[in-house]
This record gives sequence, structure tokens and C-alpha cells, in this order.
Amino acid sequence: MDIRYFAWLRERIGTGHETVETRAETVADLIEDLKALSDAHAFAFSDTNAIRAAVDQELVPFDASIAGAKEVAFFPPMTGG
Amino acid sequence: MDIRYFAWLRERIGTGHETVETRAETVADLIEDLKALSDAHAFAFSDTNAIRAAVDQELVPFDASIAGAKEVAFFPPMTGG
Amino acid sequence: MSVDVSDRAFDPGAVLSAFSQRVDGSGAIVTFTGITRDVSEGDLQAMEIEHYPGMTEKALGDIRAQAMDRFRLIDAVIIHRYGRLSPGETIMMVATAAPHRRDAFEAADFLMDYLKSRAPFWKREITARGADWVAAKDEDEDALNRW
Amino acid sequence: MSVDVSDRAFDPGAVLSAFSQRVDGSGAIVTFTGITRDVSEGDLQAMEIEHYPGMTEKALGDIRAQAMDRFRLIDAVIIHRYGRLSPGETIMMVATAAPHRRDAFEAADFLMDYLKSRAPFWKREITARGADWVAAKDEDEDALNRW
Repeated sequence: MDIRYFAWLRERIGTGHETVETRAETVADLIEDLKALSDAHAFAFSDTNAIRAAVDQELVPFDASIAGAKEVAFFPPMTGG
Repeated sequence: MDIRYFAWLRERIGTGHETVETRAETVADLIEDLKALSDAHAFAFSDTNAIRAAVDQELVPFDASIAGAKEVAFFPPMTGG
Repeated sequence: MSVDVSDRAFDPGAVLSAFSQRVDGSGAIVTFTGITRDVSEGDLQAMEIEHYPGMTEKALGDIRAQAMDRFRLIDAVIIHRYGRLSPGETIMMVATAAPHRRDAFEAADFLMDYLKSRAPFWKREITARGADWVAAKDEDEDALNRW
Repeated sequence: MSVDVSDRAFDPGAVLSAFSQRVDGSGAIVTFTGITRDVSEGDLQAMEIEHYPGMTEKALGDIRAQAMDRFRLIDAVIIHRYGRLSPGETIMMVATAAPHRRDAFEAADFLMDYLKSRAPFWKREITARGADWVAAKDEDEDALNRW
């Protein structure tokens, strides 16, 4: 599964893109898997209130399913406009 | 005193500008004087709900004083924008 | 040029370009452009706009000053035409510049509401059936109570 | 061009000129232009805007479609830049065209509220002290409850 990171999440993890093998069923499960990857991941995901997720480029809540997803992205709240 | 008319009030009275001698103290008094000038004036001022007034280019209610005024204008509700 | 009353056509894009270049420190610019539109029954040939020279400039200046006073603005302009306009022509425009978007939006909205009912313009529609003065709408007068 | 995401500079006036010429039947056009502004302490050197290619275009297209659906509009455009911008440069713009002014105003306001919190852009301010990600404001999220 393709995982993408943006803004300070990308900086903390040290990459904007990685591929992971996971049996996670939801975004929340996936975050737990990712936190186990490294100290940097654990730190980046330490405050999940400050994080948003998109599954296949659609903004979703953390209890959303990732079944069949090709790409899951994590990022801070957006600051467009 | 210079009296000015705009839009359909001007059309009904047949002129956009006239000079009148008046002892009227308020806009309402002045309207009574003007109505006496001709049938066209009386017709033009028959529905004062549909008329607005400006004294020296300032929108005012009908009970406003015209003491010392140089110019009083009458017109329908404005439709700018 | 903060208030401009003229019978000449103008390009709203050129106004926005010039305005955006001069309002240093703005984070937000809002414009409203009014266009001659067929509001009757599909056969508008022209729109004639009468105004009260002298009072018009004064009223627009007052409305602009009220907006500058009431909202946190960097600048505001009002442009309004009079004379004969064809369908699709630009009648008027307001532009507001502010540090924050809420002020820019509200000030433009405020300017439009006041301009509709407090600036001495009168529109007449020319159609195949003749010429008719556009009636003021109660909702335009009521809109002033929002502020 | 209803949604445009690009790293190139653009002139909001040129956008309004082109938009106003193509929206036949409109009575009202509203534009909002966002400009890079020093929101920190007077020493902004640049603003860097990161985005999520692919999702950005999709999100802006969805937001535009919602506005077209919710308001009586003739057309709407959204333009948003990414990359490095200097203070005073145009970041983004929305334009809405409608028969009536209320729809044009509300749709532009709606587009801005959604774009602030639902389009995947992240701003970073570059100052003499370094680079800082701009934090999202609670009020921006709250603004969505207006609709």
C-alpha cells in the first residue's frame, strides 16, 4: 500500500512516500502499524488530533476502511486559500 | 428655491428643474405647494409613498426642514447597483 | 480614484489589476461587478441609467466612508456608470481590500446593499414594448437592516 | 478552465476580464483574491505552498460542484498556486457568476470557506527566524458550520 505524507508530517518522518505491507482494516489500525516502524513515525503520529487522512485522495475519518485502497495519505489540517 | 425631479417624476412633471418661490418650512409643506402648481404636479405627487426627497443633495424624511436650502430634489426610490 | 461616476464603459479586469497593485498589505480583495441583464422578458434592448449629478458622487463617497469606518479595510473603490447601456455591459463595480477575508467580503456586501437603495440612480429598461422604469424592490430596502 | 492548480503567477484582473466575457446572462460577478501577506511579525521573506497533486484538483472540483449545486450560478472558477511565493503575490482566486448578487456573494464565500479547510494545501512561512508551517485556525473549521 502506498503511504504519502505532507507538510510537517513528511518532515518528521523524513520522506513523502513509502510502501508498506499491512493487514490494517481501518485508517486507525494503519496508524498503529506505521507508529511501529520507527521512532520518527511514532513521534510524527504522537498527536493524532493534529492529523488528517485521505484514502485514495478522499478525506476520511480515522474509522474509515482501507480495504482495497491503493493510497493512504496523512497530513496536518489544511491551510489553503 | 431650485427644485429638481428625476426618473418618472421628471417625466410626469415635464421638466427636471424649476425654480419656485415658497414659504414652506418642511419638505411635506413644499410638496403641498408644488401640487398646487399644475395638474401634472398634482398627479406626480399623488402617491408620496413612492417618492423620496433630498435637501441640498442629502436624503431626508418629509418632515425635514428646508430652511436655508438651495436645492430640493424629488425622485422615486433609487435603483442603483 | 475611490469613487468614479461616468458614462464611459470600463473593464472590471483592468480595475481589479490596478486595485490589487496599489493595496499594499492586503491579504484579501473582493470585487462585485454588476452587469446589464434582461430582467424582464427576454427582449431587453438597452438599459438607461439616470442619476443626480453632484449628489451621486456625494452619496457614493459617504457610503464608501461608512464602509471604511465599519470594517477593517485597506481600501475600497466604487465605480458606477450612467447613460445608455447594452445588455451584457458592465454597469458598476465595487472592490474592497482588507487584511482578512471576512472584512473584504462583508464590506463589499455592505457597499452593494447601500448603493442599491441610497445612491441616486434610476434604471429604465428599453424593450420592444417601450421603456419602463425599474421598480425598487422591498427586499433591497430591507437588506439595509442587516447592517 | 474551471479549476486551475499551478505554480505559475497569474493576474487576477486578466482572470476577471476573461471570466466576465464568457458568462453570458449573468447579472452579478463576485471575485475573491488571496494575497501573500505577512501574518507573523513583519519579516516574511516568502510563502511556500505544498499541495497533494491529484487530490488537490479533485477536491477543488468537488468544492466547485457543490457550489454550483447549492447556489443558482452560471459559472464558477477556482485558481490556486503552489510553490514559493513572495509577499504581495496572488495565491489564489475564486470567481462566481450568477443572475442575482446574493447567489454570487454567497457562493464565493462558500468556496472560500471550503477551500480553506478542505483543499490539500499547506502553507509555510519563511522568515529571518526560519521556516514555520502555518497552523490551521479553529475558526476556519468552524466556518463550515455556516453552510
